[in-house]
Amino acid sequence: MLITILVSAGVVAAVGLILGALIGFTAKKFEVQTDPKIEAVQELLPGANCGGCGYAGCADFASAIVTKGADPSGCSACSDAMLAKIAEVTGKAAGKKEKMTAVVFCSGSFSRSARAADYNGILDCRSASIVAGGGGKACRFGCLGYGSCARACPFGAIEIRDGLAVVHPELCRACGKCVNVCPRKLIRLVPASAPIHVYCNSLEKPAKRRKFCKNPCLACKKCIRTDENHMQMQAGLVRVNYSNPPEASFVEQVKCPTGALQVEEIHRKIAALKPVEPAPKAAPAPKKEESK
Amino acid sequence: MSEEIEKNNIALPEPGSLVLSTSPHVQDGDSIARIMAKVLICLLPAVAASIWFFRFDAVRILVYCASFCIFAEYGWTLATRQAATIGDYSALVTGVILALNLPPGAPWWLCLIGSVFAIIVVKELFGGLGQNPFNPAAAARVALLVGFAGPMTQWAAPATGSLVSGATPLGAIHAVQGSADAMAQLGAPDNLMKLFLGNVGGSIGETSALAILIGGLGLMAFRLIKWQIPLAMIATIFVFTGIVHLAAPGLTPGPLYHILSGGVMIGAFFMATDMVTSPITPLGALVFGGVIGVLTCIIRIWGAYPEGVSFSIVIANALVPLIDRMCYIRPFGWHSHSVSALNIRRGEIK
Amino acid sequence: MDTNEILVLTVGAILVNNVVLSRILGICPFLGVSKRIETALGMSGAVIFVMTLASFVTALFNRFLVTQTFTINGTEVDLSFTRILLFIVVIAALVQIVEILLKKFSPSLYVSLGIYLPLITTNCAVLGAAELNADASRGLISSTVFGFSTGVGFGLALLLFASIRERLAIARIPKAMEGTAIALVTAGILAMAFMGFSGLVK
Amino acid sequence: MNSPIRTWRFHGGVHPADGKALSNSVPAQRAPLLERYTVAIQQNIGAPPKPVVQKGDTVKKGQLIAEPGGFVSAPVHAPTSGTVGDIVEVPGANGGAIPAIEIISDGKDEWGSGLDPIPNWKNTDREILKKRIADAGIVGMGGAAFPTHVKLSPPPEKVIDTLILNGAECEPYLTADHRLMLERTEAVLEGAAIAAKILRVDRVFLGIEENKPDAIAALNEKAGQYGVTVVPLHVRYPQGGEKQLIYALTGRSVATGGLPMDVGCVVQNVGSCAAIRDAVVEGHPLIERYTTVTGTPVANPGTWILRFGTTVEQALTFAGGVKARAAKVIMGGPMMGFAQTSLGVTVTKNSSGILLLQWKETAEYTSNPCIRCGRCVRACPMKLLPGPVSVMVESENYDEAEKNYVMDCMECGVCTFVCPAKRPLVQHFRRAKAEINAKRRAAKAKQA
Repeated sequence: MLITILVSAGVVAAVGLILGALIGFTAKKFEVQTDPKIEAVQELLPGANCGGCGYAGCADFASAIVTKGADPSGCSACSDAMLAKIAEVTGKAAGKKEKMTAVVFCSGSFSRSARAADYNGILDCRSASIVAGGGGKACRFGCLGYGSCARACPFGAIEIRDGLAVVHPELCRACGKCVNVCPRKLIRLVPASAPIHVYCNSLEKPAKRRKFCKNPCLACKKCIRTDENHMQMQAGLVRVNYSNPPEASFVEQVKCPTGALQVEEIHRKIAALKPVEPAPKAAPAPKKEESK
Repeated sequence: MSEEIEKNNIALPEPGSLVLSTSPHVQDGDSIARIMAKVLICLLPAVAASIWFFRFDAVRILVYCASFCIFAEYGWTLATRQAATIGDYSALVTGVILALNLPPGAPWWLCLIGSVFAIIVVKELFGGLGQNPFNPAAAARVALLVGFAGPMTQWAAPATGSLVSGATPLGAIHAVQGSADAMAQLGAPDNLMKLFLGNVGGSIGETSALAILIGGLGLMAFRLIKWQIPLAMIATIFVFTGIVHLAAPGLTPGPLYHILSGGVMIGAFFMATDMVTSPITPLGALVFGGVIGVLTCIIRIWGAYPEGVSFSIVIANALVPLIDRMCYIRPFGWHSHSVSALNIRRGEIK
Repeated sequence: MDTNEILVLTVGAILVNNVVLSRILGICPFLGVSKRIETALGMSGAVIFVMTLASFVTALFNRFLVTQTFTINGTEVDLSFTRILLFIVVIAALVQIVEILLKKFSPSLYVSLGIYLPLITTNCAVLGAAELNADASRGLISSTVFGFSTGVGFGLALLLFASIRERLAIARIPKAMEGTAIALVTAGILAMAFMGFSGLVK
Repeated sequence: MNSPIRTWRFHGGVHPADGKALSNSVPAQRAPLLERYTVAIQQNIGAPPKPVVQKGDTVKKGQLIAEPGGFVSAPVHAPTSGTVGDIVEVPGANGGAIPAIEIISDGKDEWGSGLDPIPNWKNTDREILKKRIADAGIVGMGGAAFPTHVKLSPPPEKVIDTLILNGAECEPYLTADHRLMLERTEAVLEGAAIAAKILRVDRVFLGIEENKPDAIAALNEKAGQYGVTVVPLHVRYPQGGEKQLIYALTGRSVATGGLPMDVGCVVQNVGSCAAIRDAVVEGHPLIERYTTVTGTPVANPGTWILRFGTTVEQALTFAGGVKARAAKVIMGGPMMGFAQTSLGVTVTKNSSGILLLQWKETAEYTSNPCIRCGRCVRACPMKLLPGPVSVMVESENYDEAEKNYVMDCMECGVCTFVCPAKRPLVQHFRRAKAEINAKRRAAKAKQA
């Protein structure tokens, strides 16, 4: 009995040893060099494959960081701690970056904007913008409200409230997907430290803006007159000067006649005045139907 | 201008109330519900035949399956908080086809399991109408055959006459396999006539080839099915069993016996042609029908199961995405023969 | 080893006792790499290759080591209970060596297969084929043919399944059923349909 | 109806209820002179024209007010005499706002185009005729608004042997071309003869659907003198699609991504032919067109001769307004026209019709899933796979859609017309084409 155990154990051990040696031999003999750093870096990256860095996913970006010397801070979803760790692996200095966030420059929810037509078609902004007129809202510059950006966001940071896209800055990692997907080019990445924004993107004649929306920026420049350092004109639109953003109390100071200049948190609440269905999940396609 | 309009009392459409959509702005008015209703109409001959041959048993099974299917779908939409979809009659169609595929002795719980499996597992779990890769009725029949072989073979003689021999025509094949004479006897003309009319044992709706053929022609007349599928399927079975019969007369009866017996007719016209689970191009439909035909013959002649139509349909359903990939159609103008035609014309001009 | 035996072996391994759909072996790669047809084909190729090779090598071990009885000091030693242990060791080592060689000599093939090769190390379908061969006491050639056919059966199931999953990927599957859940339901229905082939090989 | 030449049958197609009886027996009426016209500056495909008049200038009827902005561009002329007002924004038929020149009428309606009549065109140089057509601002009046002089200048390596006149008017409801061919038969044929001279072809076919027997009879009476063969075609939408018409008349199929000139054909709308004749023989630039104002809600449906710059609101007023509630106002026909949200849209060179539809007549789109019935595949005149492709687009798989030739889709709407699931297929394809074009542009920009 003992012999059986010993012999079988011996045989298995011998086979294992021989094969192990064989593997060792082939591994040594036919070795191919790869850089272990790439895998290390890839493990540190968030793995969301959002593409915000401009590479085809986290694995691609990791190899670019190691082999081509790409800047790890190109990943906007990475925390500073992670960046430091990546820098440790690659042996390069960690780049500093300012935390950015996406802002939808529109306050025209369904209940706060004029309707031009009953839109009957695919409930997706990019598809709707192809149809003459583009969606049901009268304003040609405002948020369409069909949630292309919300579906594009890999972090679920955008919510559609009453036909208006609202960004939750605490979830936003500034990957920029929504910026590219918005057919109206309403979304911009701005420093997250700015507490207030001008929620309007209209280049319509001011009289028409008032007709189409309850909170348009009429370009009266009251805010600019209040403090030129904080506010400025950009391509015909009044915008916060994001290199020197004002405090939240600036809104009180200005008393914007239409309320287009608003504190971010309050803007979100205004948009939530009439909450409708929860934001569409990141489904592959819009599925809700619109009846006449 | 607007003041003038008011003066002349000319009414104009109100902007703001207009509908905005892409072209086209008109439709031909057909809908999923109407398609399904037409399928139901085409099922009527087979339903009538089943009731004629199996009397109360057929009525019982039809009512059970139809209502269970409808309840299953309604319950699912209720549970998942979707808009009710029973209005498109697709659950009813599934229920009727499933019923026609059950033996006359099927107990109520068999109908219930089959219906729930067809509607919930095969259709709704995949996302409902249009998303299911497998035909619900065929998959349900397969599931019942595999899981409840006993109750699924509760054959009974039709109320109007006697059996060919054996419990079902296909069971008869297995019973006499090996004897060329017996096979020849099975393929005798009066026997084939019984099969054609449906005066034999079998599932309640599949016995009468005639009734199904009438309904199938109706489907073709309504242009609801691709005629390539039944054609290719029946032709393949005819050729395949024909060759095998000639090569080994003791193995299987002649091709006509195969086509008229079992689920070939109902499978070819009502189950294989399910538009959701069949290829979309005409060429693909031919290939699809051919695959079903070959698989059916293999299972019938050499397999342990006497009937292979449902199995074949489900396997061929699984092949549909591949068939769709292979059998694409070229767009208009893909062949540049027009350019060569012009070259000839150029010669004429000069 | 005549033609009839080969036919029975191949038809049996591909259709009747399909390794995935009937024996329910190798489910991990079956679910893992069936999202796209291209990767499914790559995986099928890798499995067919490894399974054929592994069947051959394990058959060798089986023939010359496991089924032999040695007499040491007058005691008969039967090694058959070490079979599964040995097979695991052998297959794992084999896959490792193949992987290293591939990486060296055919980097392009390594890139397309490489991800799947380590997966196959733990693929119970390969071990299953070897065990089935040993159970049936098949010879070297029959074992190799069986290994190859089992691999083809795996490839067939994987290809069918991948083509369906490509369609499912764009279907409106309920949220709760997305991914592996619906894949398992599909596999179940497919397996039931494959039961129709039972009895083809007696 | 017997056809003088062999005709071919294109794949698919549908027979929508044509609704032409509403307006096809009403003679075209000339619209009264308006006080104010807003003439869109860009009325052609290609480069936008540049305005050449200032606010306050006085202009004569037919005077140039915007010059072409390139070779593929067409000038715009004043619709009446008067003074130039502001450059204003008007809603465009395809959405958005487009700039337009305001012309305030002085009520005299005096001609002053500066173009001399060329009655003896038969002995005139081809280049002069071509230049006249360019100067008159003539574009394809069937819908695409492609400048006609560009079509008439094929590159020298292309051999053109056939001129095809498109009088099919396969769009339901529209009768503008029908009335034009009936009322201005000789103008159409003479214009065709001029175009044939420019192209140096002697094979001229006029394809016309069989549902216009009176126009066919009128054309046949005169066609011989102008060397035109009138070919009655089966009534089947989209018989008037360029590629379908070429195939029906010659059996040649234009390759995917190709142009008619690749198969030796040039296709002209009959309206453009009449405009060519007016420009050459009368010296009148293109300032007005036949436009059908129709639909069941319209009080007096009919065809009107409208000057460019007339708004939809004014055109509807001419037709007596509406007698029932209209759910849709469409520029063009029901199959390919554009739904409008504003009545301020102006009539342009390609406005073949203004169509109003009621609730019950309009298509209602849902987001139902594709049930793979294959009707769209049977109906598609381009032999595409609309249903499966739309599912690809729905899941934003544009590469796969491109492989399935979505770029060959001409948006005729046949698939959507027959879809029992009422899916907005055309919108899916427009989306896919827009995304793929954007991707191609990006790739090109990267290369450069």
